[in-house]
Amino acid sequence: MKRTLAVDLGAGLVLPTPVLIASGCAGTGKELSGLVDLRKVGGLVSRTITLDARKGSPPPRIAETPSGTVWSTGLQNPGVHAFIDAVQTRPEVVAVELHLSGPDEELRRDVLGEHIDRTGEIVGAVARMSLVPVFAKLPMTATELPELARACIRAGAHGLTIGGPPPAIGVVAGTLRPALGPVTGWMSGPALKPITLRAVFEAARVVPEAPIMAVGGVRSAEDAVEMLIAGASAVQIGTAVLVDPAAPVEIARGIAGYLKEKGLGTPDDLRARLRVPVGFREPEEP
Amino acid sequence: MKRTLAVDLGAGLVLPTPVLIASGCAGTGKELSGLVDLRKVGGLVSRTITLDARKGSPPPRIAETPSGTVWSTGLQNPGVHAFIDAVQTRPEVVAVELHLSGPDEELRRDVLGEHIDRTGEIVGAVARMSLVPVFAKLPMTATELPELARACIRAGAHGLTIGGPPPAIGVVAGTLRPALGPVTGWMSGPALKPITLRAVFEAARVVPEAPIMAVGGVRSAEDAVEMLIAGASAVQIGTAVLVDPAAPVEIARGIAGYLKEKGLGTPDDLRARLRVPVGFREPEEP
Amino acid sequence: MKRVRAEVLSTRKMGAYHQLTVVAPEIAEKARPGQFVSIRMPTGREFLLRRHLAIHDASRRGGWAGTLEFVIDPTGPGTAWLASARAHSFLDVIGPLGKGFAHPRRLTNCLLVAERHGAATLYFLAQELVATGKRVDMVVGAETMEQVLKPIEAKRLSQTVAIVTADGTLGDRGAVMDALPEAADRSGAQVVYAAGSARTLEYVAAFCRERGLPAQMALEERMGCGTGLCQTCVVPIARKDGSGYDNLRSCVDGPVFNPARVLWDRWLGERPTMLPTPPEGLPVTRSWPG
Amino acid sequence: MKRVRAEVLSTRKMGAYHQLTVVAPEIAEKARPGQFVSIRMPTGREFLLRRHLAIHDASRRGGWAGTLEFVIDPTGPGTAWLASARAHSFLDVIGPLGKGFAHPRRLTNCLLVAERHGAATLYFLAQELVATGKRVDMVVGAETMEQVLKPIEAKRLSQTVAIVTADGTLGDRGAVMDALPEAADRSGAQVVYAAGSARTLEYVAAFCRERGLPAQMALEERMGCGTGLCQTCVVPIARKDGSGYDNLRSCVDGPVFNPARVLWDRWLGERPTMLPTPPEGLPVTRSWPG
Ligand SMILES: Cc1cc2nc3c(=O)[nH]c(=O)nc-3n(C[C@H](O)[C@H](O)[C@H](O)COP(=O)(O)OP(=O)(O)OC[C@H]3O[C@@H](n4cnc5c(N)ncnc54)[C@H](O)[C@@H]3O)c2cc1C
Ligand SMILES: Cc1cc2nc3c(=O)[nH]c(=O)nc-3n(C[C@H](O)[C@H](O)[C@H](O)COP(=O)(O)OP(=O)(O)OC[C@H]3O[C@@H](n4cnc5c(N)ncnc54)[C@H](O)[C@@H]3O)c2cc1C
Ligand SMILES: Cc1cc2nc3c(=O)[nH]c(=O)nc-3n(C[C@H](O)[C@H](O)[C@H](O)COP(=O)(O)O)c2cc1C
Ligand SMILES: Cc1cc2nc3c(=O)[nH]c(=O)nc-3n(C[C@H](O)[C@H](O)[C@H](O)COP(=O)(O)O)c2cc1C
Ligand code: FES
Ligand code: FES
Repeated sequence: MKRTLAVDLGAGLVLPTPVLIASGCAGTGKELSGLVDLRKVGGLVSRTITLDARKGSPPPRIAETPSGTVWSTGLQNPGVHAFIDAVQTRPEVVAVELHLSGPDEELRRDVLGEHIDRTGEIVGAVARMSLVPVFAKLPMTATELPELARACIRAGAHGLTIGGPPPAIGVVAGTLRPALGPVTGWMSGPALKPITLRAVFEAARVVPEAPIMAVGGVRSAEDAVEMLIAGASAVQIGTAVLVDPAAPVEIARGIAGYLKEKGLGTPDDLRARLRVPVGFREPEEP
Repeated sequence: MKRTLAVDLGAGLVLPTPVLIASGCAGTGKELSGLVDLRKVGGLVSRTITLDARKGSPPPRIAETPSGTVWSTGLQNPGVHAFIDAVQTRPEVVAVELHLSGPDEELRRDVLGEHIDRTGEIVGAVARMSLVPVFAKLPMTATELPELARACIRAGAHGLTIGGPPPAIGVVAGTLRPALGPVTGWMSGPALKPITLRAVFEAARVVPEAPIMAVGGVRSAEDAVEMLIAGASAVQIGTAVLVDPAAPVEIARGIAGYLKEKGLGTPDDLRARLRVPVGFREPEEP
Repeated sequence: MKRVRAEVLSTRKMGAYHQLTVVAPEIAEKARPGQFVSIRMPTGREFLLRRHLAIHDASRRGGWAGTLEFVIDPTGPGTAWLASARAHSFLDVIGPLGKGFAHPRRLTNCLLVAERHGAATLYFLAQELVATGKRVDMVVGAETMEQVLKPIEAKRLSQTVAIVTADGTLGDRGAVMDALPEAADRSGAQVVYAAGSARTLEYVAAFCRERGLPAQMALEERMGCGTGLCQTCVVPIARKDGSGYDNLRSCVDGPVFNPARVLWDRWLGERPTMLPTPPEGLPVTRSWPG
Repeated sequence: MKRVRAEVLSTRKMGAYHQLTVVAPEIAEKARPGQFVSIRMPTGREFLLRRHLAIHDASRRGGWAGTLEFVIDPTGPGTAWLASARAHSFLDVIGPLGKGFAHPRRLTNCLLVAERHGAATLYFLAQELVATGKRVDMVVGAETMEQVLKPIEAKRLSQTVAIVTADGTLGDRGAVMDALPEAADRSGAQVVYAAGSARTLEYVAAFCRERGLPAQMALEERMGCGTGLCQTCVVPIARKDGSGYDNLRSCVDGPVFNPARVLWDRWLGERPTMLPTPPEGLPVTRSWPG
């Protein structure tokens, strides 16, 4: 059997490994180069880029929580023009990820990607223009995740990133102050894993053809394998990279080990293989 | 200054301490009596009671996750008639908590309490009949939490329990099986705290008069104080009781210590005292 | 049931296991074979639920009076932490918990079937049985020699012992089931007590049913609390009146059950997947994982 | 910047602090005063982010060649864990990180203002300054005697030292600020270097501005990674051209900054609450918590 870590996400998008670095956790790409062999990373997702440059949130921007963090960078970024200048010299932009888990500033809604109409509209607009496959990053705790997932794919998204982290805050008992400068933020880190797994599982059941990138709480090869089994085609890791810059490479190596142990050929052999019991989702007799 | 741990939640509901045991984590009440002095506990919330007896989920029903658990008991309970027989002999039923964070079996929706129409309808129906104050337990990750909170209070709920835990699953990499018998479950434990805090904070801002019970991730007096500062009037603890049956009493004692240190009189002096910066929720100049 | 701050007397490696001895007179005094304790994990760790261990021995008299013994099979972070507990540190222990083994007075020939760390609870039972004048025979099984708990102790406690290991490093090569029929015959078993993996217990239960042997088995189900609060540890048990079953809390109503009343299929849920056939080469496990 | 598996040589208690010595020649070789390292926490714990420590000393020569020293102020679970690191265990250390102190060649009289563990980075700087022939004077402040880091070392490194403690247990009773004007006069300070709490640094910055003294300060902001990946460690720094400010990553562009360009109000955010006035008796903190 030929064994490979490469994953084919369709539309010509083949990644060397199924382990990418999540948005906002890879700096500009340069910072990592001394700490990890970037050729062995499945891909980097840039931080979210907005039309104009943004200064982002006032500090403090991060605090620890049990097995997680709350953070808010407030989308600090140099704006799309400066960003394009920077990436134009690098030919390897292979996909676009649309961050739909933040506020909808136009309609003044807390989380844009929890509203089907808006999500479909925006995904459609981008998908029509984009030369590369578009992934919609949906909030993992969206009430209507299945409908949102369907709407994104219908609107032209090639795949989904599941998902944007849940909103969260930190409070410092000693001083009665918020732990974060902007008060509200988002939660990330290992604590999220069971929530992410469930969102991936639900989304994969409604759009089984679409590639799903799982993000939220992946820190080990075992976590990554669990995400694949739940329905993901690839995983992104954020907090784990901040803690261990070599994590993406080590996780990929661990996945390879797991595949070997199980006698499987590629990460895709694991995809959506969760063995749910017969009768699952049918009501039990009383 | 008179110092007391008692909290007055209005409508005649005065609790000896602001620390209750959450639904599903106090057994029938009897099991705890050898392990903790129940007179020093703010209150017990019974497990959710349904009209007819339920057998609940197939095992396994619990698994560990980073600083949390996923679980599903599937609302195993003896039915409302057997329950009433049991509690009739005890006069201290002082409030009703409506569990709105589970599935809506009639309308076949994943989570009943994420839909404003249904939530208002059910809360209204119960509130009209109930002789004691009604608390609506809303899912902490509901998209439209502020609107739901308002709808519950308008419909007649006396207060809110914020909130029901997020749906979650566990996957066992080694066997490709779900960690829970019913596949899907809920997440609880310390990992939840930042999500709970945010939900409490948001809800308290829209219904500042209504008492809020915070539940999800409270394990220490510091956690409890944070919940009060974020906007809660009382806290409920679940997983922490499973781990340490004396936790409700020790947390109450810790709150007393904190109040003393800060020169405050009652837990209510902390309520919604989070010191947010001027200009919070107004956009920053670019 | 008491909650105590128990001092660790010692931990020592014993083959694949670790033996943990703690000072807990209030618990030792009441402990019966088949019962267990619930131990709190250290704070600040990612794992938080209490861990549950069968009582392997409880000394009520003599130099070790007031101590409890446990056998730890270090298979994960919680048991690994317990295995490395340092002498003179303290553990938060609740016990004794659950219902122990019942032993009908009139039956005298007892066959004890132990797999892996299941032997911990059965050796304690054997002592009690021997002390009350019963005949005890044993089948002790494991993967390897290191996993056979104290074989000399087993010999001391019983008339005959059949030891089986999967790799043949001690006793006969094979599994517990392979040795069972002969052991039952040889010992003239009138009652069977068993502890081990759920899968093995299911086989032993079938054997007992076939032979019409009464039996008692110590089950291990995932537990959220160990003290009856959370209803997560349930095992489906047939009602006596035949009217159906109840999901009973194994921490309160067990962990010892009559196997004839356990709905094994429902408990262990060997239900095939409804998703596409698993790819070839994937292991098929019979019991639910966790 | 290197990532190394560094062996712990020793930890020892030193007043309120712990001194940690590790073997990390690749980092020691390049380390400059003001720089810091990022240390990974053990796995399986609730706390997961790396911790950041200023480099207190780096031995490039002699018997201790290749070692790094840190001073740990054990204020939480991460620093407590580091303080108890055992000799011969290994730490995952990334460093040296950030920009160190700059020292203008022509200025010779340097006043170093250290509060609490801020002294760790400044004593390293003092060594370098003394070695390059500068005059060094110091103000060292803390709450109590135990929190004054190595007072003898301070005396050895500088012409004059003013020690102040809030409780008066060592030196004069008071805060760093109280001793600053006199120290500046006495030493003929031409440049000020400071490290300590944000609040104290803000005062020192105001003092320097008033006196027209150039200064360099080592700031501590919450860090998600320490290596430039996450943009969580930003400090608002005025642009040189006066056109506004940028939120610069203190792990890459700092932690040493020119205080004249730090937007202190924006950074420390002393903004009153918009909620009802806090109840009486509540402490008013000036700096953002976390
Ligand atoms: C009544 C009872 C008696 C037991 N007696 C013993 C004994 O004497 N010696 C011994 O070594 N082990 C015994 N076990 C099993 C022991 O509790 C588990 O091996 C242990 O909890 C695993 O924890 P872990 O962190 O090492 O492993 P992990 O697998 O990482 O544990 C993860 C979670 O699953 C639970 N879990 C894992 N395995 C089991 C299991 N077999 N049964 C129940 N819960 C499990 C854990 O408690 C924890 O909540 C007993 C279990 C029960 C219920
Ligand atoms: C560049 C730099 C150099 C430092 N040098 C030293 C030093 O030499 N000696 C020393 O004792 N401490 C130093 N600190 C502060 C030290 O990193 C924190 O005290 C430590 O991270 C606290 O971790 P904890 O788990 O003990 O406390 P907790 O308060 O529980 O930490 C919770 C979270 O807040 C962060 N945090 C808490 N306090 C600080 C702080 N003051 N600055 C930044 N992050 C903080 C932690 O890293 C962690 O993420 C330095 C910090 C920075 C940024
Ligand atoms: C410091 C930080 C900055 C982030 N910035 C972005 C961002 O700009 N856009 C985005 O879509 N997600 C952003 N994220 C979210 C991550 O991409 C990821 O969804 C989240 O951290 C959960 O994954 P993890 O548990 O592996 O960290 C950021 C996360 C962190 C911790
Ligand atoms: C085993 C278990 C059973 C529960 N059963 C119920 C229930 O019947 N009804 C309900 O509203 N919540 C139930 N909950 C949820 C808790 O009340 C609580 O909302 C949740 O556990 C989060 O709080 P915690 O982090 O303190 O555990 C249950 C939780 C656990 C762990
Ligand atoms: S483990 Fe909680 S009821 Fe049995
Ligand atoms: S701490 Fe991550 S960029 Fe500075």
